[in-house]
Amino acid sequence: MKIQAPVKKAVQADVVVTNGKLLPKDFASTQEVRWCPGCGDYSILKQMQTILPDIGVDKKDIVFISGIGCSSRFPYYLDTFGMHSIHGRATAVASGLKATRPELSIWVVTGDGDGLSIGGNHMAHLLRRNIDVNVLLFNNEIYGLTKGQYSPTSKPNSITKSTPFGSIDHPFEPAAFAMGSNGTFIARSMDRDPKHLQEMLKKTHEHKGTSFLEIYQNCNIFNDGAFFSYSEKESKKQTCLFVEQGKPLVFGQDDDLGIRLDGIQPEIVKIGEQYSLDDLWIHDESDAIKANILIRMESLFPALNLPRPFGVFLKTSRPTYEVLMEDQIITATTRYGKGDLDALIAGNETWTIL
Amino acid sequence: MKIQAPVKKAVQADVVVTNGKLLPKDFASTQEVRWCPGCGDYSILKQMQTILPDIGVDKKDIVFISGIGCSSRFPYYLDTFGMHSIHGRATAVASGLKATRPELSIWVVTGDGDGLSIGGNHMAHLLRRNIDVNVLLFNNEIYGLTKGQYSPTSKPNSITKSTPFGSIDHPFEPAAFAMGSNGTFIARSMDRDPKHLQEMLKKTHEHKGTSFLEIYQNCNIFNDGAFFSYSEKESKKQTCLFVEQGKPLVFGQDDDLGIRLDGIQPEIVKIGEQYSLDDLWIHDESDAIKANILIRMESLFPALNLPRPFGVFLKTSRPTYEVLMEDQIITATTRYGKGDLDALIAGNETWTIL
Amino acid sequence: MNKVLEEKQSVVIKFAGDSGDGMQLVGTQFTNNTALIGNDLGTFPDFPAEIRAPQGTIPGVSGFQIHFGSTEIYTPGDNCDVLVAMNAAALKTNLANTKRGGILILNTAGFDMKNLKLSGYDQNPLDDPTLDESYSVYRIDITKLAREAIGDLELGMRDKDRSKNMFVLGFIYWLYSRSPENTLQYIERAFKSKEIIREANLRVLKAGYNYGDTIEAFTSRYTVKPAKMPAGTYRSITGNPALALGLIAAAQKSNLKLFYGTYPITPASDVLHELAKYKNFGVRTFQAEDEIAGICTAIGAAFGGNLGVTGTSGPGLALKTEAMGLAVMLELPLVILDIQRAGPSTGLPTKTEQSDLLQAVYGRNGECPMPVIAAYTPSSCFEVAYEAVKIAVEHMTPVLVLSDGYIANGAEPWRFPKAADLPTIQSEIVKSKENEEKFMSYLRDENLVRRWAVPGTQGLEHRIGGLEKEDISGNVSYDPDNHEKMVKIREAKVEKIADFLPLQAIDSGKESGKILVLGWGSTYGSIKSAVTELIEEGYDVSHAHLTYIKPFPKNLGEVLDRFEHVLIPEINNGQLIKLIRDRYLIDAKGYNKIKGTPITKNELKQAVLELYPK
Amino acid sequence: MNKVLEEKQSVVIKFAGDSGDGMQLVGTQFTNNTALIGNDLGTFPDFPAEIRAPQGTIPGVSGFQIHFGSTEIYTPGDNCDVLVAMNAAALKTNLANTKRGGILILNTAGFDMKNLKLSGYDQNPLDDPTLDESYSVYRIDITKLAREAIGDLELGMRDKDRSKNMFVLGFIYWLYSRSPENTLQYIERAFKSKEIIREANLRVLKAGYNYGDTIEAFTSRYTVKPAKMPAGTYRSITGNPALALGLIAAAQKSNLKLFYGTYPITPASDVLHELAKYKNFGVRTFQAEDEIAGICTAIGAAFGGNLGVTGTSGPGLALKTEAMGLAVMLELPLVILDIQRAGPSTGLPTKTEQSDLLQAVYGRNGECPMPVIAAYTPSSCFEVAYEAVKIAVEHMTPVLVLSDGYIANGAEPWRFPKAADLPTIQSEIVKSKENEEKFMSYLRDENLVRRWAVPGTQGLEHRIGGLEKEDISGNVSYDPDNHEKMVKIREAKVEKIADFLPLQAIDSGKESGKILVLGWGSTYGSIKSAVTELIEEGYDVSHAHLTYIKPFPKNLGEVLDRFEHVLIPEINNGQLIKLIRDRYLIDAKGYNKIKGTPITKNELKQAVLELYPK
Ligand SMILES: Cc1ncc(C[n+]2csc(CCOP(=O)(O)OP(=O)(O)O)c2C)c(N)n1
Ligand SMILES: Cc1ncc(C[n+]2csc(CCOP(=O)(O)OP(=O)(O)O)c2C)c(N)n1
Ligand code: SF4
Ligand code: SF4
Ligand SMILES: [Mg+2]
Ligand SMILES: [Mg+2]
Repeated sequence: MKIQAPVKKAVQADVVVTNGKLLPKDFASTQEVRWCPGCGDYSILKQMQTILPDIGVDKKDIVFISGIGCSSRFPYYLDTFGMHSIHGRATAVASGLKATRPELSIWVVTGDGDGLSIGGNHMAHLLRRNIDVNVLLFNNEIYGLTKGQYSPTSKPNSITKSTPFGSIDHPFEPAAFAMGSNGTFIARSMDRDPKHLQEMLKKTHEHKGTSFLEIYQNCNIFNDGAFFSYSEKESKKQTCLFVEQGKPLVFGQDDDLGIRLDGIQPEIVKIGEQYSLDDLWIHDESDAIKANILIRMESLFPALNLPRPFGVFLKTSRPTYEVLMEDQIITATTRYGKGDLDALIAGNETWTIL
Repeated sequence: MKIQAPVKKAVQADVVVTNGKLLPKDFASTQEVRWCPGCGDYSILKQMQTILPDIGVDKKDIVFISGIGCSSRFPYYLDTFGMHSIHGRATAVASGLKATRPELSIWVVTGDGDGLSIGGNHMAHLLRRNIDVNVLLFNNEIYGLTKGQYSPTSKPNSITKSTPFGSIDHPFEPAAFAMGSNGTFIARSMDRDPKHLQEMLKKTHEHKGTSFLEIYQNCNIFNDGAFFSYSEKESKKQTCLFVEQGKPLVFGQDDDLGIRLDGIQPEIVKIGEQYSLDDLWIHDESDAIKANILIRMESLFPALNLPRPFGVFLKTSRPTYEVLMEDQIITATTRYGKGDLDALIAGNETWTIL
Repeated sequence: MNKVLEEKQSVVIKFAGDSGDGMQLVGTQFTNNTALIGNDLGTFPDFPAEIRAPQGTIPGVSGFQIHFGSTEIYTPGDNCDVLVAMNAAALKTNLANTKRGGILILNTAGFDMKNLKLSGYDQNPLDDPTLDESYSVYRIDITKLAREAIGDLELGMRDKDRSKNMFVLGFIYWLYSRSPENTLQYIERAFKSKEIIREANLRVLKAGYNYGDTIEAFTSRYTVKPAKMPAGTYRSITGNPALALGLIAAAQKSNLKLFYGTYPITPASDVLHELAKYKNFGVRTFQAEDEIAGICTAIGAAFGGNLGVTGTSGPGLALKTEAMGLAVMLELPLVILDIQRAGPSTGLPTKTEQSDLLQAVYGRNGECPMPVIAAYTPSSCFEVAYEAVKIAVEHMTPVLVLSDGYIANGAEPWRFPKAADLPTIQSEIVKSKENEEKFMSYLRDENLVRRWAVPGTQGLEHRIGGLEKEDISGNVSYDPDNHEKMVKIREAKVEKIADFLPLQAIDSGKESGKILVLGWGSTYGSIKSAVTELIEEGYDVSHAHLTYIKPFPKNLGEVLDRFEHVLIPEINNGQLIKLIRDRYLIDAKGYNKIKGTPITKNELKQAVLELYPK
Repeated sequence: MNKVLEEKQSVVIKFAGDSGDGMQLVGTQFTNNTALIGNDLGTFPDFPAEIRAPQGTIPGVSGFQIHFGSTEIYTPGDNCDVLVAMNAAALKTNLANTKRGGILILNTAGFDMKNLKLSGYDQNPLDDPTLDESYSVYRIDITKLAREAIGDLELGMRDKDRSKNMFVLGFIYWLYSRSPENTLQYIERAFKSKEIIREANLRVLKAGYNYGDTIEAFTSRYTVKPAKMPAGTYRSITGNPALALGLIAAAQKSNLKLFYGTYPITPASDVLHELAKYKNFGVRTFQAEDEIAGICTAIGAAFGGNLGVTGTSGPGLALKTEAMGLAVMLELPLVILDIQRAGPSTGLPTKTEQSDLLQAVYGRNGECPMPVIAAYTPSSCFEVAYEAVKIAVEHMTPVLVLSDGYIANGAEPWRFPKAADLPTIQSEIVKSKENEEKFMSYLRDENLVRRWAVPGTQGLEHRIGGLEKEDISGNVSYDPDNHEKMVKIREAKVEKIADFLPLQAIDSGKESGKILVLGWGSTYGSIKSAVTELIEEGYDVSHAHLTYIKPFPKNLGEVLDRFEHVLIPEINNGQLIKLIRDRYLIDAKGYNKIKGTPITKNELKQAVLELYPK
């Protein structure tokens, strides 16, 4: 292949470095970032660039795949391999890539529309197949790129461009959806808590199998403040429940409140008098029944005014699709020997004409 | 419109009868039924024809909509209105019909491939919208019509036409999928238990909102016996748990076993000595947390050898989409008056040239 | 007011600035004002793909061009007489399209170092004296003047600066001797509950207006007399709302409930936004989970006896093709709107193109004929949507309507019809059987049209589906001869619609001659302008514009035969031309521009002249 | 053995029975046997849409036709010399296609009252003496004879009756003087672990064979000499496995991992079934959740440097169109198989048709060019799949391969190539940058081909996507001129492939003359047979067959020009003809049959003669 190379500048030798020596800025592409000023996507990008040097994967082995949406512009801004595919299909593209290139670290960036509306099915099937892909679902409860229609996560009665009289759809709860699809890793974080987000991104990376991380993201143009009660200092301690493996469920202005499980029924208790920390629900990522209660308790017990959980809700293990696929290839090759093309083409019954 | 009517036989006056006076055979169409002899679909058709006269809906107001698959031939065999649409989309077609014709009784017939593979997304969105449609998912854990590929519900390691070395996908649990999609009615029955199936079909009909009924169906050609341990006399009492509202969870050869909830942990207990019926888990359709445990307990606690539940797992109520839609129309019409077309076309600012 | 008042026949103004500068609002307000005083007009809004592309950059420039006059106007104009540039990037992007001798109004605050750098200017063009040689340049610190007008209001600086677009608008009103009344009213309405913002906008608008009077720089003001348009009542309209109105009107006239099942996509989403407002017209909008569900819900609604409509743009149409095939097989009425944008794939989502035509005509599996009709101006969207419903319902078929981003967003005056004057639509939902024992769902009338029987009708219970149907009975049939028969019937049925369509007319020029320019869709205005001018210049050129692409008008072959040459201009790489060459075996030539922008009048004139026999 | 041995040049046998009667197995076994003795052959299996359509009914009839001979065979034959009918419905369906004077072998057990009623016979045709006037009729109670042969085996009656197809096979082996050896071996293999069933099949096969010897009824036996086929080693092959083999071969020769992402659909599923067997060739099959995921996973695999392939039939192709557009924009290698079936919509899923051609060429949003090539015989599927990979990889483009249900399931002898003799495939995955600072992902070589850079390669990090790309850099670009340029480049790149393709040749007949029959796809055999015969009969007719449809071979225009008339036969309503008329402005005529079945030789001869200048 002859290439007419128009750029004749001196070639910079590719310096072989491990990411440990790289800096966040080494992961920034030359493309100008084009989100609205103030958009929550900026913070997510920043946290991503911050953790990437530390995840122990060579830059060349990292791939970001997205669909369409404001969120899906993400890959353009990272100097890794990337594909900005079509609406809703990033999960499918990533599945094919991972199935053939298991050694790559593959991230899917999607939105509440991209990943749960048009792309909901591929998402569900990715989760059940447990292909080792890290899914970041930027949930801003709105269609940003198309200028403000409600999405499958928009609150009931949302007034948006397409619902001037209020939306009538009952929203998905993304974590519950992932649960129902037999996901093995389900977590939540938010754009405005950089530390927590970084930690969640790392855990998302670490999990072997499909990791589903919902990230609350403020769209300051079309749905400003949708998550302010969780992200802003004044209310955050009251409204958020940050769960950690092996730790009791504690929240409240002075970490004075806890959640107890009475049978299958959660309840908020004051820590100190009647209940000590030991009486509280101790978070166990590996317990799917509890994870399900955690995920759904707010919507199922609206009267209790429960806080919204953040953190890793579920982390269980199941063989990944791509490993099983490789295993079958190896087993078959061991059993039948490496395929002989001539024998294959000839098949079982041949005859010769002289 | 002039019609060239080639059929000149005497016209039979349409006798106006309510279904109460109709018989199952009045619901049979003239089309010859074309499933393989022995297929479980026959029984489902029969139970459907049996209950239809009794559901209190005029035959003319009943519509069956299906996708593509053996199961999806169903509408052809019922003398109601029907549409055999395209693969995976019956739920979407039904949504549009119900949204505009809320008075109709609309049934969707789909398969494990049609409804959960290609059609999984529309299924999930139908469930969250809670459109009052009755979904019958014929689960035979195989693609019947295309002659035997594995489906998203096939057991791991299934040897099928497309997986000569065994399937490597982890299957969906249909009820869990419906749960994760915020379904309001989730139930399971099987082709080979006519009485139970009839009862479930009736309950499916009665529920206001999307009803999701999974029906185990034997494909005797490509997946024969997939559910025999649940359907056949010898094992049924041991392997099946028939749940009923307000009743304790009892099973076993002599109804001697029960299930207890220890916190969130199910366990099998022997009824009689240590535990009485009152100690057992009492089924409550309205409890989503319990329904979720019921649905997932077998797969989450494989060591316990739990029986498979049948019956109505969840039945909760939420406004249906089509009612909310009608409400908005009525409210808007009351507020702004019935639309005046001339005013609408003219808009707010006009000018006249003389 | 001691300025000279100069009369102009027609003027092109371009408002350009950052996407945050509010130029679209200025454009729309000026358009309404222009319409109200009775000018003919055409507009072209042009915005970046990003919601808020980076401030100050070239991709961030948002523009609105308006062409208005006392004569008939068919396009937004090739080049501008007046360019308002709110920053350096806006100047850079638009200067080339501004007429030599034209007016430049430059916001000096938008030419600071940062802006210059972002827009790639090495030197500040404000300081470039050669600019003044070619243009009348007005350097105004609009940002500062706007701020000053509202210095005392309790508003953050960002909110204050947001009002600067009103300064521009006020000033242009002054320049064109207009009363700003409609905009004042608009501000009152729009900010009813936001007193301070309302006050700010009102004041800045007035400040802009007064600025014209007080400064000495401008020596002339202009006036454009009302156009001599046909008598009647007019409004201003853009293409997408016109589609929505056409559908609502057709629903009412056909006594059907309108159901719109769709998924948002640029530039089609506005049809959804518009329809969603009219719940008191019984309109049901359904924002589906994807395009496939969009069309399938519409098919479900149609099966139920409603007017099922779905709408999308190219990538969404690609997703709908399988279901469009189902609709063809079901022979149910359905309308599919495709507001085309530049492809392939995601392409240039906010740019216009006519490149879905072949997909519309041929893009389905199997032999799958479907009428295709195309809107050609913003207001024609109303007629075409109406006509699509009429065809769909009267001929029991899905109908595909093509529009594009250019007419979807472009505005023009519209002498709108009275509801009573709209053509009748014969929609008959059958109530009972004819003399037939079982209901024969694929029995047809003399136009090959089957009956529409809907759930809820006693005795008409029947099943339809995507498998081949038996002629007459509608039962599933695997019979080979029946299949061939049905394929031919479906084709014949669509072709038969031509019996009910107007014959192809010549829009401008003689009925026969040297060159026929054959267009379709949004090139109408450009072709019309170009051909009109060429005729005035003495050339033997005519213009015909196709609304009906499948089926073609019955006389199209004869019309084409009457010309020595046929030129087919398209905003694509040549699509209609393929259909024409195949069908009529004439050596038609194409003129193709594929830049995401309309073809200009001058480009077209050039193209015609190149083909013109020497 | 005292029967007359009559030699035949070619014979057509049709095995027909209920879908449960095992006729497909009989056909396949007889085909293999025929191939092994060195006859040339062509087959046509024809089965109902239902898995087990109702027993005894017309729609339930399953048939297998084989045409074999000592001369070259191009089709499964128009009419049969021998019809085996296992029941009344099978006779009813096939009698019309049986030659007068032919042999009827009728299973009397399949003509009881129930069967007669279900197949709509008022009178038992077995009792109809006129039948014997036109045919040599053999009434045999096959069911009973088979049962008797295995009366002592411990098998249920249903299982016993299942073996009756072996009786037929044994008898036909006898009739055509064949050794049943290969089938005996097959039975040993297939029922290795099911002893009783194995025994039953073996016995019944032999019983059938011996029956011929013992009864008096048959006065002749037949023999068909081996065909004079080119020297070489042969095997029997059907189209779908040939596609699979072609892909695997191409993957090996190009050193790429084969990934097949697909969703089952008739008649394409067998490609998946076949590929899934070859894990030891490193083949990865992915049964996706739908067709969209099927192609998207293949795109993902291609991005990763693998040979990404997806396969489907018409309705599935409709669903893949959006993603095909993405692949065009990404300029990644990808192969898309479309095994066509009769449409529109679900249509007739088990019947053949060529009606996806226009969808393949035009069915995408925007200007979206993609090479389209078509297989024309079962064995050509191998070459065409191989060639598709070669084009895809060497030109960095998705390639669409058209096959159809007829060649997918039809068999023929195949002189298969040696792996070493297959053309080389230049697949280069770029390992490092050229002299460029940043990797320029849309830099092209002299054939307009960009480089394939895959994740895992240091220094080549880059992003691609569906938005318009900037020439050379591959960055997102909204520049109008760049868009036009890229649209033209994408088109030019695909057209340039023609430089690497063989020129269009004449398959039969002279290089110029009165009539050219221009075909594509599965009509090859019929056209070849018809034209060969016409030439022998003295007519001036030639045949050319198109494999490359986009781009057309460079000399196609010249070839067409050398003939007075061009006839284009298609199993559709006229699709290739549209492309030809548009491109070459010639008044080509179509011959179209849309019955879900192949065009026969005689129909074609008729069509040519009608056009033949008098
Ligand atoms: C097939 C297709 N349908 C529709 C669109 C239009 N579209 C682009 S992004 C989008 C939704 C964006 O919402 P979300 O995924 O939540 O992303 P956000 O912009 O909010 O980050 C839509 C509907 C498209 N590009 N392609
Ligand atoms: C778009 C499309 N893709 C694929 C097919 C082929 N197809 C028909 S039915 C089917 C799956 C059937 O499985 P299921 O839904 O479980 O139904 P069953 O036959 O088992 O009742 C498939 C893949 C099709 N008809 N259309
Ligand atoms: S529209 Fe919303 S989500 Fe999109 S870039 Fe702007 S702020 Fe962010
Ligand atoms: S293939 Fe299976 S599911 Fe289909 S009709 Fe036959 S037995 Fe029933
Ligand atoms: Mg969003
Ligand atoms: Mg199934």
